[in-house]
Amino acid sequence: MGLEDAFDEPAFVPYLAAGDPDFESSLEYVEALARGGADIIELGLPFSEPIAEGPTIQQAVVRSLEGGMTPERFFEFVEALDVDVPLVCMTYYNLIYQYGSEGEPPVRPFVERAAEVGIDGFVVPDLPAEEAGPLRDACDEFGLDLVFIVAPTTRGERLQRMMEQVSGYVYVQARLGVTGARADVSNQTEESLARLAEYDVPKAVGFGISSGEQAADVVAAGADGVIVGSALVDIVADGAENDLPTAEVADRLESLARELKQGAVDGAQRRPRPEGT
Amino acid sequence: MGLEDAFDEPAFVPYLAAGDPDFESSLEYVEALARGGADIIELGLPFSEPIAEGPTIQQAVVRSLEGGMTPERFFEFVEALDVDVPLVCMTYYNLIYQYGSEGEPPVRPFVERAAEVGIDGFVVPDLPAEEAGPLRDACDEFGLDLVFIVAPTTRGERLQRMMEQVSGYVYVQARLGVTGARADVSNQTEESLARLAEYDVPKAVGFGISSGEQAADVVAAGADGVIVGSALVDIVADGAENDLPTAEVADRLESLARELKQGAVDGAQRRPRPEGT
Amino acid sequence: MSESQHTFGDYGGQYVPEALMPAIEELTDAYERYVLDNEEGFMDEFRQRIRDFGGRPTPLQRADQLSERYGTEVYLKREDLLHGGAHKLNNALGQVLLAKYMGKERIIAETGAGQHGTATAMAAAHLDMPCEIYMGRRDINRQRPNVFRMRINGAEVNPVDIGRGTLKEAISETMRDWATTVETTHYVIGSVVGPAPFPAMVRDFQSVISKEARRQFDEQVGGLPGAVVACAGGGSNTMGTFANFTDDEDVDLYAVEAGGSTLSVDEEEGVAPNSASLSIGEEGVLHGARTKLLQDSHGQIMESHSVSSGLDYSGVGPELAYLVDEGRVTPVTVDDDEALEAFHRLSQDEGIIPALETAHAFGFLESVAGPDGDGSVELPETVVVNVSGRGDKDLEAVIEETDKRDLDNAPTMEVFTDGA
Amino acid sequence: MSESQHTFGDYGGQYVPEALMPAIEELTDAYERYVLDNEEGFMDEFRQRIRDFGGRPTPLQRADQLSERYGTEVYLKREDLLHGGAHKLNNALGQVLLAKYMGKERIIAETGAGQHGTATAMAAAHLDMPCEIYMGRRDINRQRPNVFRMRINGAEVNPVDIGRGTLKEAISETMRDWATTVETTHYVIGSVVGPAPFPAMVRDFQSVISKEARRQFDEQVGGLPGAVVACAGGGSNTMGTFANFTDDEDVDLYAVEAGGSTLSVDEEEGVAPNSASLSIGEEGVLHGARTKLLQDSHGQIMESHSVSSGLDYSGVGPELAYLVDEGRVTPVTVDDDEALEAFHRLSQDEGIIPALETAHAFGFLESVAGPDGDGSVELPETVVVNVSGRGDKDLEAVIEETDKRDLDNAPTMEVFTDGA
Ligand SMILES: Cc1ncc(COP(=O)(O)O)c(C=O)c1O
Ligand SMILES: Cc1ncc(COP(=O)(O)O)c(C=O)c1O
Repeated sequence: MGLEDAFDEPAFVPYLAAGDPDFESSLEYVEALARGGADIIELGLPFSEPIAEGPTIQQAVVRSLEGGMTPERFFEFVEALDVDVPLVCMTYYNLIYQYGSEGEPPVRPFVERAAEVGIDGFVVPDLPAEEAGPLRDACDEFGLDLVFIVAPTTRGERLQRMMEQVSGYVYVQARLGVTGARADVSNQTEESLARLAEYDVPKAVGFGISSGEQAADVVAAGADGVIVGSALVDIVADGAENDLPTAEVADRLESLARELKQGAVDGAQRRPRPEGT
Repeated sequence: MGLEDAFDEPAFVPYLAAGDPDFESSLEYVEALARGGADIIELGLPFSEPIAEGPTIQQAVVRSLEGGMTPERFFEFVEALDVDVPLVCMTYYNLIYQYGSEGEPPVRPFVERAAEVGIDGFVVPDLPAEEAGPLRDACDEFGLDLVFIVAPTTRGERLQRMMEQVSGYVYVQARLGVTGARADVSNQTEESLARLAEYDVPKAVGFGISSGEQAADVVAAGADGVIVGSALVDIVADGAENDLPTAEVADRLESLARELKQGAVDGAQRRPRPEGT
Repeated sequence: MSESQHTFGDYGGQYVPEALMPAIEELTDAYERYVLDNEEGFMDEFRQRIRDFGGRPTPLQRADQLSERYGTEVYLKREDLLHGGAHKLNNALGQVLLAKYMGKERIIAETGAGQHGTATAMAAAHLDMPCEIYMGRRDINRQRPNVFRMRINGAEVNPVDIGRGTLKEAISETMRDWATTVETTHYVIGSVVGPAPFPAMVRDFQSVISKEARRQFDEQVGGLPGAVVACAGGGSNTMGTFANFTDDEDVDLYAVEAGGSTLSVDEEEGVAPNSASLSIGEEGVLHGARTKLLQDSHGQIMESHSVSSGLDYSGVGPELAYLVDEGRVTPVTVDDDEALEAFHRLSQDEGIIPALETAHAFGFLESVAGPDGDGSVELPETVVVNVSGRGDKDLEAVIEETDKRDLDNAPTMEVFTDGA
Repeated sequence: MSESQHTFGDYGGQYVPEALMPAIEELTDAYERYVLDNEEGFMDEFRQRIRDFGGRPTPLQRADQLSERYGTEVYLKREDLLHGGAHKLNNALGQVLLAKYMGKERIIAETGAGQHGTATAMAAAHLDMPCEIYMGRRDINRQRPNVFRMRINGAEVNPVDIGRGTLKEAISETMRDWATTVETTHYVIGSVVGPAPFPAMVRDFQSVISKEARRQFDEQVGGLPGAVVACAGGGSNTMGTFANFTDDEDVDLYAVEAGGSTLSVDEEEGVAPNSASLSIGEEGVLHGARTKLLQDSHGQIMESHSVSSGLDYSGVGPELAYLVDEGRVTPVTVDDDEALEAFHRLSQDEGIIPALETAHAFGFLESVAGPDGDGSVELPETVVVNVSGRGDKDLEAVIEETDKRDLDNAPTMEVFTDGA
């Protein structure tokens, strides 16, 4: 319990959409990430309107939904996973809100069930701190973390409010926009990390990271971890499009994971030593 | 001189568009009408906007214009005609208005030239009595008649005004609408003739007459003559469309003319004898 | 009793088949009684309906970008906002209502761009009168959306196949219908053309444009504008926009005609590749009136041409011809290319998509008086331009015509042709 | 400082990606200062521009034939006469002007029927701002004239290929653009949906409809109408038409939703063959707000369907959801066939061709409250119906859809297919 612990050394936090492109393969892919060195895994529970995602993850969402993914299937997926890594559920608020039987107060049933299957925390891209009360309460009740995304535009009072509610880690959004792999790392990252320096919570940087080198740059800039989604989903997409054997796709995922984890570790070496040590 | 004289016995007044479908054939067609018994011939000088004509005569206008008809050609056509029948020029006012050289007052040059080539009068469908002053004056100067059309709707003051200006004959429009052959004779004819009874000018009925029988009916009803256009133009059109020999078309025109003239004569026999004779 | 205007100088009159004369006398009488003398409160009802159904008054709007571009205060009279999308309803509603007062049972009309037909169909539906519209085949193909609209409003649309199939032929054909049905039918003529009393009556219905514009200009700016500009086909929006300014000698009046592809004329073919009857036409008689016409040396009417169907007419209103001869109205021409450029300019700079007819009026600002002009016309400090209609009806035509040309300011059109 | 409305009962809120929150706070601040408090004379400028550029006030017109048909006084609020052809400009002009006051440099918007996109493109051209519009591929194909218009006004049109290619997808895609460009760009949302302050702000810009209608009704008829009717997609014309009547408990308010082909839902396919979120939707969170939604039992958003693109949306404004729960607004549905019939009825009987969206509001008179109704709703003595837009954009769609069906009052369509 407590996602913070995963950041003792520079953490590698991969994302995959659960059930992409199908239940069984997806299980193997997630396990491959664990083998590749993932410190935490973000598992996407697909929502039909993924407004924060770029084309890569939008397509993953479509594949997963077409494969029959539902919230209940998602929980079964988590139960079926054989990994020894903390798991974060990444989804949109409406799915959390709708879960449970008629008459039950919303939100709590979802969190309860998530806790039951072994989820350790949540990232909900369309839930800003202002609207997060009910989910924060339920997370507290069941001992789960609630991760918030800090955007390059998040400042002042808003940042403050978010930091009061966050637990586990903060997801530092490396640039404005939606998810998707990019060749460069934005200099907005350093500014964001600087703004967050005073807060004592692990900072994981995501949005656009696709290589070990980028991972190293980000960690060198002061991040406690890197979050990588689209670059990994690209491999799954390629497998789905070209009907590649599951094992081959899993191998490629594992090897990119390894590269990224290594990058993160290397990046830490390049950090300026704290003065006077 | 004086179209009135042509109405001593029931008159047959045919119409053809001059130059339809070409100059030479058209000469022969007009001459055939004369042979068939025409008492007066109305020669159409085609205008590009024949607003008073139905489809049959509209097409004749198109053929004649495409054959190169112009006002000057029209006068040459009249000069070239070998007939011994009074001729009426039927045209629209703009052609009369435009004729002549720059600087000359309008209307007069056209009438002068018409008189020169042997035209005896005019019918101008878009020139009501109210606008006819200049043309009436020129006709008086050169001794030509000016025929007006009396419509079924013409009554009272307007009829009066027209009757003051008309000479030669009045063209009694048998029905509302535009020119074109029809199977029946409208009962509007009798009403119109009754309205005109008090005026001492020949009454020629036109619009829709196509057979000897109709001609007889009209004359029996009190008309002094019948005007026939579309039924004759139909024969010209048929000849043009099917490339028939000119002589054959001329023969058909002559024989329909004969039938119509005979109808008019027969109709006079059926007139109720004036009481007391 | 008021006197209706029969002629304008030598222009005007009533050159129509005798069968129509009684109807025209009846109409003259009705015009004098109902329109000029407001008998039975006709004009009150008209004003109320043109307000509530038509959307009057239309705004007078300052055109911010054009004012800056030309260094003069440009004001737009927004007839494009009238119901149906053009000034045409002012007249159509007036005449259909008049027909109702006269006890007529059926409405016919001709149409070129389809705007007058649409306006008439709408007015007839509104006042519950059966309605038939004559339209040249070529115009039907150029202005399909308006054909759809007329049908949807319940009007019959009768294609006219004779001749080149444009407005001239449609008018002739409607006159033929009228000559047949005159006792029960009113012919709603669409511009300030035709026999008296039409030119004066249509002007009176349209003069609400300048009545409002004059008051609005005085309220918003003060005084009178330096110039007033309108496109001229038949001239109804033109006369409507000028009517209340003609007595103000300080206000310059510009009637912008369609220059088509060129002002020179092909006698041989009987075609004028323009519709500039005020600028290059000669006096003659057409469709019931003496006026300026595009005609050959024999007096045959020439086919006109313009990229805009609504200006594509060989004649023009007799009063306008008179005002040009008097020197009161200055006729100018704007050609097809210039009109299309003006269309795109107004759309992009002011957010108003004008009718192609209307675009000619704006072409004047650029191509005659403006940067592309020859200096013969200089714009005064304030100008009112009539936006006679909106361009929805012209979208397809504009795309096609723009595609053929190399215009500086045309938007790229791929999105129109992609993935349909 | 005034307080902007953040929630309506439990509905509303701000469920958006964090990256957008600062922009939304900035917007909230601007809304309060400029719109609510008229700082720097913002509202004065807005009112002047919506009058001169937009054509306000729009008339309130008695519908003579409908009044007779239903034995009740039917009045039409004529938003179809607003520049662009729908109520959409009230909001688009307001927001683009606000963006200008906020110092933004670029405008983006989503559009369904293309009316909001068109209005935004026009407003952006008028105020000289670059503009990009997102539109679903399916809607692009259904509403081509509006695509043309946006391009001609100088806007970029970005097709959205994801999903079924309608409004829902276009909104999602515009939010993605905004998340990327939020610092320089304002997202002009097209209805009373989205995160606070949009629902309250869009309502405020649209409330001019009921402000005028209330005054006009009192002037023309006296007192208050018995009922007010508007169609509801997102609900902006609806809220605009209701806003100044919600406190008058004696005025019945009817929100007419698209019944599509049927109200029953295909869970398996994730498709609701209607857009009746007020009538059959359930509470959830979409596009930034908590509201009533068409969703499956898992919370996935269902594809909606309606013959009219502008109503084809799975959500609805949160304030409207709230007013329905409170019993203040009665939601009713009109299906595709009924809407098409109403389209033809208004066109033929009143001479007004409505948008297909608008036709739903008139379907209510016939099919719910009128002769075809089940008696559950009885019309009071006076009814005001909002004519939210005109049907020019729908002509092709109507012809196609009419052709598929056996409607009593459809005009024959040969003239559309002949000799093209
Ligand atoms: C928008 C518009 N403007 C102008 C015209 C030209 O007609 P007029 O010169 O009679 O105003 C038309 C004719 O259809 C038109 O539709
Ligand atoms: C004419 C018209 N009416 C109504 C609507 C529905 O939107 P809303 O419910 O926001 O008024 C639209 C949307 O495009 C529209 O174009």
